Amino acid sequence: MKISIGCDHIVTDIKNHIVKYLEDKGHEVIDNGTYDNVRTHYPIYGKKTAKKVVNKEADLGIVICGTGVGITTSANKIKGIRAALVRDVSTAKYAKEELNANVIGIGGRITGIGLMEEIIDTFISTKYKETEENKELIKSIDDMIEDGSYVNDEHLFDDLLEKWDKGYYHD
Amino acid sequence: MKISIGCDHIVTDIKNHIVKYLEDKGHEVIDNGTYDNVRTHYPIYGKKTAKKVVNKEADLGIVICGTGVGITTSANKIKGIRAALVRDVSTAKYAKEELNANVIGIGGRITGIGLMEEIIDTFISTKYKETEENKELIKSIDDMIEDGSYVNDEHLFDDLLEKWDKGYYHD
Amino acid sequence: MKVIIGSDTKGFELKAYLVNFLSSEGYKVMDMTPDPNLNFVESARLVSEEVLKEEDNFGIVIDEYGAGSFMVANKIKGVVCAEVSDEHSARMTKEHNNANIISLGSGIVGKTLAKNVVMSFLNNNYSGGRHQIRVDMLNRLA
Amino acid sequence: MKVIIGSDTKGFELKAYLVNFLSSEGYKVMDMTPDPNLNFVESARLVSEEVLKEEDNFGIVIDEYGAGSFMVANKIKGVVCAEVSDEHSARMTKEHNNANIISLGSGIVGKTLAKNVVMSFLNNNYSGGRHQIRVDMLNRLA
Repeated sequence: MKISIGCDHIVTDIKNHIVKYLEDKGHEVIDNGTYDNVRTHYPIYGKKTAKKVVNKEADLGIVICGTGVGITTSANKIKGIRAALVRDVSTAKYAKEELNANVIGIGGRITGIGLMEEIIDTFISTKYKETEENKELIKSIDDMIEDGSYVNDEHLFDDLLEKWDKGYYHD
Repeated sequence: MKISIGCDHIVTDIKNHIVKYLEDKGHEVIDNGTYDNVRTHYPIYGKKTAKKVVNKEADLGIVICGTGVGITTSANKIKGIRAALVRDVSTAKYAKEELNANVIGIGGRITGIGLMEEIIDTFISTKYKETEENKELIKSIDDMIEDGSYVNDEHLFDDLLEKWDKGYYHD
Repeated sequence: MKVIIGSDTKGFELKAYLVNFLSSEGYKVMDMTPDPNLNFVESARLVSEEVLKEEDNFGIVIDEYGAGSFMVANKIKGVVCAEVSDEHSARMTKEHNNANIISLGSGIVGKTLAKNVVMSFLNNNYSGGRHQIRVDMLNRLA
Repeated sequence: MKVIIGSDTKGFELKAYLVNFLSSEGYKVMDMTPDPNLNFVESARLVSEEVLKEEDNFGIVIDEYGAGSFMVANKIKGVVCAEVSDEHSARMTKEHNNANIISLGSGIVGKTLAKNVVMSFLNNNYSGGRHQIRVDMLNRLA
């Protein structure tokens, strides 16, 4: 399968481990970064990873940050993405089987590597079981965002990053 | 506080991280090993870590293996040890507050580093709140092992290790 | 600050438990789903829209797994919904993501843990600072 | 193979749910605590002693957190009790530790997760081999 993956700078090592884990299993992985531990911003990588999925360049997406919340939220805010943020295998299975989830999010500082691997394996291998009821729920979710064209805007965050560079955001 | 810590060869890196984390917070840590990734056996380190606690050389123990099950079970089988194996902060707090738990076990391949740190912080900072009821429960638990002298037997596993070396145990 | 809460059918019992617990702790709680027959699209929308009315509102959305409610709430601009089942995530997402809703799976978390996850969220504060650029980015989406 | 199950007062409801679920799946289930007024020392002992009677028995002990039952069961020679709240631990502890009892916290895990954790345990097998020396060591203790 073709998997799009992304992370923030807190969990790059864990992302790298998962990339290798998936490649060893024969999957093709698109690594959207980040690629090092230099401070950056999770919505950039959530959006990049999601874009490959909605544009059909990848079958599924995996996103990882510290808790998973920030990057999975950013991915889910892309039209066509149904992302599940999980800490257990059961929810991963349900999200794929019933909601045809196309992105799975995990907290790299919350969930250990062994559990993470089983969550991802289950997410990839579980098949969506279409019913009239869940088709309608999925349509309702997908219809919530009307104009999703911002997914293709490469400059969506430019002004914010400029403010960052100027020191506007400081602790 | 004085903390006795032990792990198996699967999670040595995680144990090392926690040792540093605790020392940075000003705790004194007794690291019972294992110290590298050479295949070894979790009961050796569960017993060593527990021994320091029952002999009052340490105030509390921390044990980590893949799931936490094996090493925490071995620690709990030492007379005087009440070990809790957790994946959440609530159980760590309860175990200390109500059962005066003196060892905490965590699965290094199950729980991420951030959650693990918060579990350990909570376990260390929570105080036992003695009641008549929980005192009696604790006594019942402690009385279950009658002769606990094997904790001081350094040769308890010698014959098993000899069988291991002779290739008796093989996959 | 108000706690806005809602659930679908399967989350109804956990919702009732949390409404009761939070009220007894002195929180002002608004139950958006007295009707036990809603699906999670309906319940999560009702909660999200109410949460957005005031800046310091906090929402809780519940269904069996928490996954459906998370998808729905996070499609709405201004919502940062955290699907959580541990106390550390609850604290960190309040501090770093300024999450305004949490999603719970009634089939996944027990009541004691659910209660403690909610309290871990309520007892912590957003850190702001460098984290604000990421929240500003999230608000560009959806 | 029999499933031997028991709980203290707080775990009683989850126990009833699992008895019902496992029976409907065709498992032979023995409820050791029809009395809802036991504490976890009593309930975990009853389950452990029954489990040890036959080699392929599997036990489930339940209290609010699972921690007390874990402490009690693991004081008994021959018991390897796993306190688990996730499916991966359930599988791995069956494969590697040959655990014969799992401990569940009714306040920590929801019913859906509890059910799946139990099934993950029941659907896997002990690997033996190199893992046996560790189990032999555990059996030297307590």
